[in-house]
Amino acid sequence: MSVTVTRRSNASTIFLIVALLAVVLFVAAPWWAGRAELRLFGEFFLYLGLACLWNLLAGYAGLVSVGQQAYVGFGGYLLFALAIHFNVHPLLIVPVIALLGAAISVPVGLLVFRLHGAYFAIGTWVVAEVFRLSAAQITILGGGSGTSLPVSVVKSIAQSRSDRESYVYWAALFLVLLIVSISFAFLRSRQGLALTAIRDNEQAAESLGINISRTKFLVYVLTAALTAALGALIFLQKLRISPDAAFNVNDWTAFVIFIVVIGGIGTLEGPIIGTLLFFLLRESLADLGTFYLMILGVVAIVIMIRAPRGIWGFISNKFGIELFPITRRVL
Amino acid sequence: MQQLLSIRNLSKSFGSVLVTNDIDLDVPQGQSVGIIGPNGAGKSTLFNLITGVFPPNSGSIQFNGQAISSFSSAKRCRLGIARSFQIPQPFSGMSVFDNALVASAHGAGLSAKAADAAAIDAIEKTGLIEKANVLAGSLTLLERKRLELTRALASQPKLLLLDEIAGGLTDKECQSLIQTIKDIKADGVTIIWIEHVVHALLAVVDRLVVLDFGQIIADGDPEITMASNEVREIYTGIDADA
Amino acid sequence: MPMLNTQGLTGHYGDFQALFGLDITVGKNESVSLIGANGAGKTTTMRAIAGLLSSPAHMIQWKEQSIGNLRADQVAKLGIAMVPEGRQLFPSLSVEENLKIGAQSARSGPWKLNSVYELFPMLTEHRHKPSTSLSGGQQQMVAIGRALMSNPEIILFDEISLGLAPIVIKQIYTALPEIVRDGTSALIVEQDIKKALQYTDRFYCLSEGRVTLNGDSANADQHDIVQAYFGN
Amino acid sequence: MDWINIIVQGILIGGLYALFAAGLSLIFGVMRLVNIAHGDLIVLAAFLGLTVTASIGIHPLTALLIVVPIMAMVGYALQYLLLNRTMGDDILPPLLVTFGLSVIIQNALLEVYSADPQKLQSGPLETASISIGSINIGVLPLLMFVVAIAVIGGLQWLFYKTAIGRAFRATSDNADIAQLMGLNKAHVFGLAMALSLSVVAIAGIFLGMRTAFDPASGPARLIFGFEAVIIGGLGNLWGTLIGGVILGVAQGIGAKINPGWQLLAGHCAFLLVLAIRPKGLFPRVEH
Repeated sequence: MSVTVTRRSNASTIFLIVALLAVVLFVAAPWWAGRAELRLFGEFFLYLGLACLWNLLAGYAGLVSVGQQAYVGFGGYLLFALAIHFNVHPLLIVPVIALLGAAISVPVGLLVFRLHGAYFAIGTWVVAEVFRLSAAQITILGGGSGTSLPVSVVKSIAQSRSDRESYVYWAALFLVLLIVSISFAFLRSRQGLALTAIRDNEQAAESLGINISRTKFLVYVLTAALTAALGALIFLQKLRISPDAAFNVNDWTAFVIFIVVIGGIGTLEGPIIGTLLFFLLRESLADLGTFYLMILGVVAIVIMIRAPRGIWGFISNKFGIELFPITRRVL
Repeated sequence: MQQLLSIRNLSKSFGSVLVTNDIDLDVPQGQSVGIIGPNGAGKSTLFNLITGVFPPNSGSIQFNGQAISSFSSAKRCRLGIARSFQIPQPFSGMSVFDNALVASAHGAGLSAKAADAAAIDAIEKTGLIEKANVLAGSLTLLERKRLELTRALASQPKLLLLDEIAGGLTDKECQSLIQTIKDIKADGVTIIWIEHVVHALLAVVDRLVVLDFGQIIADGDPEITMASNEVREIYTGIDADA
Repeated sequence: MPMLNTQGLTGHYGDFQALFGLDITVGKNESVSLIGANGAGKTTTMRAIAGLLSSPAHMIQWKEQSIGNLRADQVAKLGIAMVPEGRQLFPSLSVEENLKIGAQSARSGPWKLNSVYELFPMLTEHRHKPSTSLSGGQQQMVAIGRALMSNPEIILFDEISLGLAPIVIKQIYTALPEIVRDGTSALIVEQDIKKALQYTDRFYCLSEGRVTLNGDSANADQHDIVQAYFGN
Repeated sequence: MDWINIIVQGILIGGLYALFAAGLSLIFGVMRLVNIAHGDLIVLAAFLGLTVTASIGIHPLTALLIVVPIMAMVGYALQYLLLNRTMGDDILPPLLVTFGLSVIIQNALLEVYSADPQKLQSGPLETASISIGSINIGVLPLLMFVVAIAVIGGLQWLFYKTAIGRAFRATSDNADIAQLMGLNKAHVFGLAMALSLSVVAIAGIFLGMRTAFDPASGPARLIFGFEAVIIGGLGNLWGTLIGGVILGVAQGIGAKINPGWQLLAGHCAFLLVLAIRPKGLFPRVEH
């Protein structure tokens, strides 16, 4: 009996076509969208990136971090420091920032991996606080009140404002496509197979030859690197940075967690759906101010209790579809 | 004779209760050993010690001439020790094929194509091929038990530890399982099999070990051991070939 | 009149069905044993009766009251106590505290700390030690004492002699008549068929979640039981 | 002399941190729950104190008589109605639900009380001090420290000498078996959370008397409490007090060197302990 192994399905092929069309549409956005829309799209991509990474970390590796703002802020501050003091093109140093993010995450990871479960969560938060307080001590970057990107640096990206905004937008789009592709490729790889096994049953995974702590550490470092890159772009879009904004637990972790939980944790599709819904809610309820945040909290709690696998979990359970073809099918 | 597994003075206690009491056990390459004993005799604990789920209080374990007591479960699996769990532990959110692939890719360390082939081979051997694309979480208990065997096989073990894999099967299912295990044995895999369904065990094993209170109280030819007084005392009223 | 009976009791763990319509009866003053191979459903039956596994209300009747849907703590207060498999003492509690917590349901009756110590005198000297420092046999005595402290009308013994030394098993069975007296009934899971038949009035043999044989222990036929045991 | 003074003040503030930590440690001990909203509940208690003192004009310490029972009831209801649904082997649901609660409480406080910093006025107590040699010891910090010792001693007594403490420990060991003994798990957990929030109420009132607070003050309090727990050793209440003291002293020393280093020094002390003794300085001895 001869068998072949494939991962394609009709749903995934249709999704691939739709996704490619969407990418083309978004690449062309600077020509058809207004300034405000472009900004919104850019922000959407950056949140989508953060959500994908947090999902990889918590949903697959079981590392529930509430301190990822450490890497967002680290990336942002590094961008400002390198661009201001070394006079390099801000977009070109983003890959360097990712590498440095990976480098700093190794000692941090060695420390926080000594804590488990919920204690790991708060431990990562403490680290983010240490980063924030340390950033406030850096007087050349404005100390506690922060600093703006000098005009000369801003102009070095592009002379006209619209060009500049387009470049930063494309960079965000490129980075999020990269993150989604990396997550996808990672989950399809051997390491991804191991990670998915760990998600489902650690004891069995260990007994089948998977080195659990090494796999988790690898994911921690990978997500730290890419989160730092996202942080760099977030503050390149904002053009201003301060410790409180850069290391903000609500903006860079709480919202991201809500996105992933609402969308569906432990799936690649969940963060996309969650980010869409988050922006829909935000755009329609933003006038409500604090009430909007309370509603978001309530929705997340209700979903966690009523449908812990989120919206995508519900859909995939009901229709058995997979947009990102990860599961191998034997034919 | 080359001993594949060699256990010396192995002891393990939980609190003040001694669960494994100074066990010595040698298993030569290619042998099939059955282990019986009442509930709580320490059978599963012995497996957990061999696979490194927890460390022993004292004693040593050698596998293929190598001391493995300090190795993690994962490393022991990569060396060639595979097990099935008494209570199945499937990766519920992954397909049956992916479950097996975890074992062939990581446990056996095979590369892409070879891992696919080994996973499919294991699934075919255990008769789960029809369910290859089904999520493991939706399998019935019997299929989950087969999946345990599938994964263990896919990791290309030298030593296969089976923990009550035949419990709860119907007669027909049990016969086909026995045949599967005989085939595995014929491939040269060394097997240690804990089982309450004694007739299934006796159909396969070359040697029978009886555990009680964490100690080996009988060890030898299956038929002779089953007929011994020690075993009769433990299994009063239950006829071995019933 | 039956004190406790199950009516078509079913039991599930997730999507796996462990019990298929069990009818079991225990009368006042009666001791009844449940025997059967591993996975036959003995422990599931015990857990369902004790309320650790929720069932439709009518499937378990206690003195003509439907209790299948009650929580374990509510069942305990009705006078149904359980000695769980593997003792399951509370490791952070001393021996005496383990016994005291058994009296949590505050039922009155003959069993108090003193009477438990009289039943198992060797526990007295260990009363303030952590329960984990005891031998398996002593732990089983604490587990039994803990169940008695609630002054139950029926005690469920899950794997009463599991992993215990023969001499301890003997001590425990010697104490059984003392325990099962004055209107207290017992339902006992025992893997040793001979002991089960010797010490109980009636037996049920389970196989794959069904009763395959039952009757008076005194008249039980060894061969029939072996047949029923494996469900062939 | 300066240094001795700093250490003494650090020790005293450590009492407040131990109060933050005690409630956290307690619910972790009983039900393995880490409450991310713990700090926000402390701030909620402080605001409740503010409302009570302002509306009926009583001293904050007297307000404890009202705030403690209210917080206890909030705790019981919170656990019984919401958190019990999240308890299980998976750590994610309780973590995320309490994280959601944290966001809800912060924003609700912001809506009701605005972002302005507040303080509980405790009159002459604020400035009263005792001089020992050249060291001035504030009566309020001293009172806080004494209360912290009393609260921890009280919890210790409750856990090891009373029937409810026995029920807490039994449920913590094995909730199913405890249920067989007639203990309703949901109720026991509710009581544990009620007790935790009673301690939170005391911590909140003292926080309000000692420093200014606003709706966003919660997370930092959670982190201080958490650090005290880890430094002291999981499951050891007296260790928690020492953890709080170490944190307080480290912060004092940091602030003395450079005002910007106060919090940083505390976090570094925590990370140092984590690096050297991950189980804390005084881990509970397993039987």
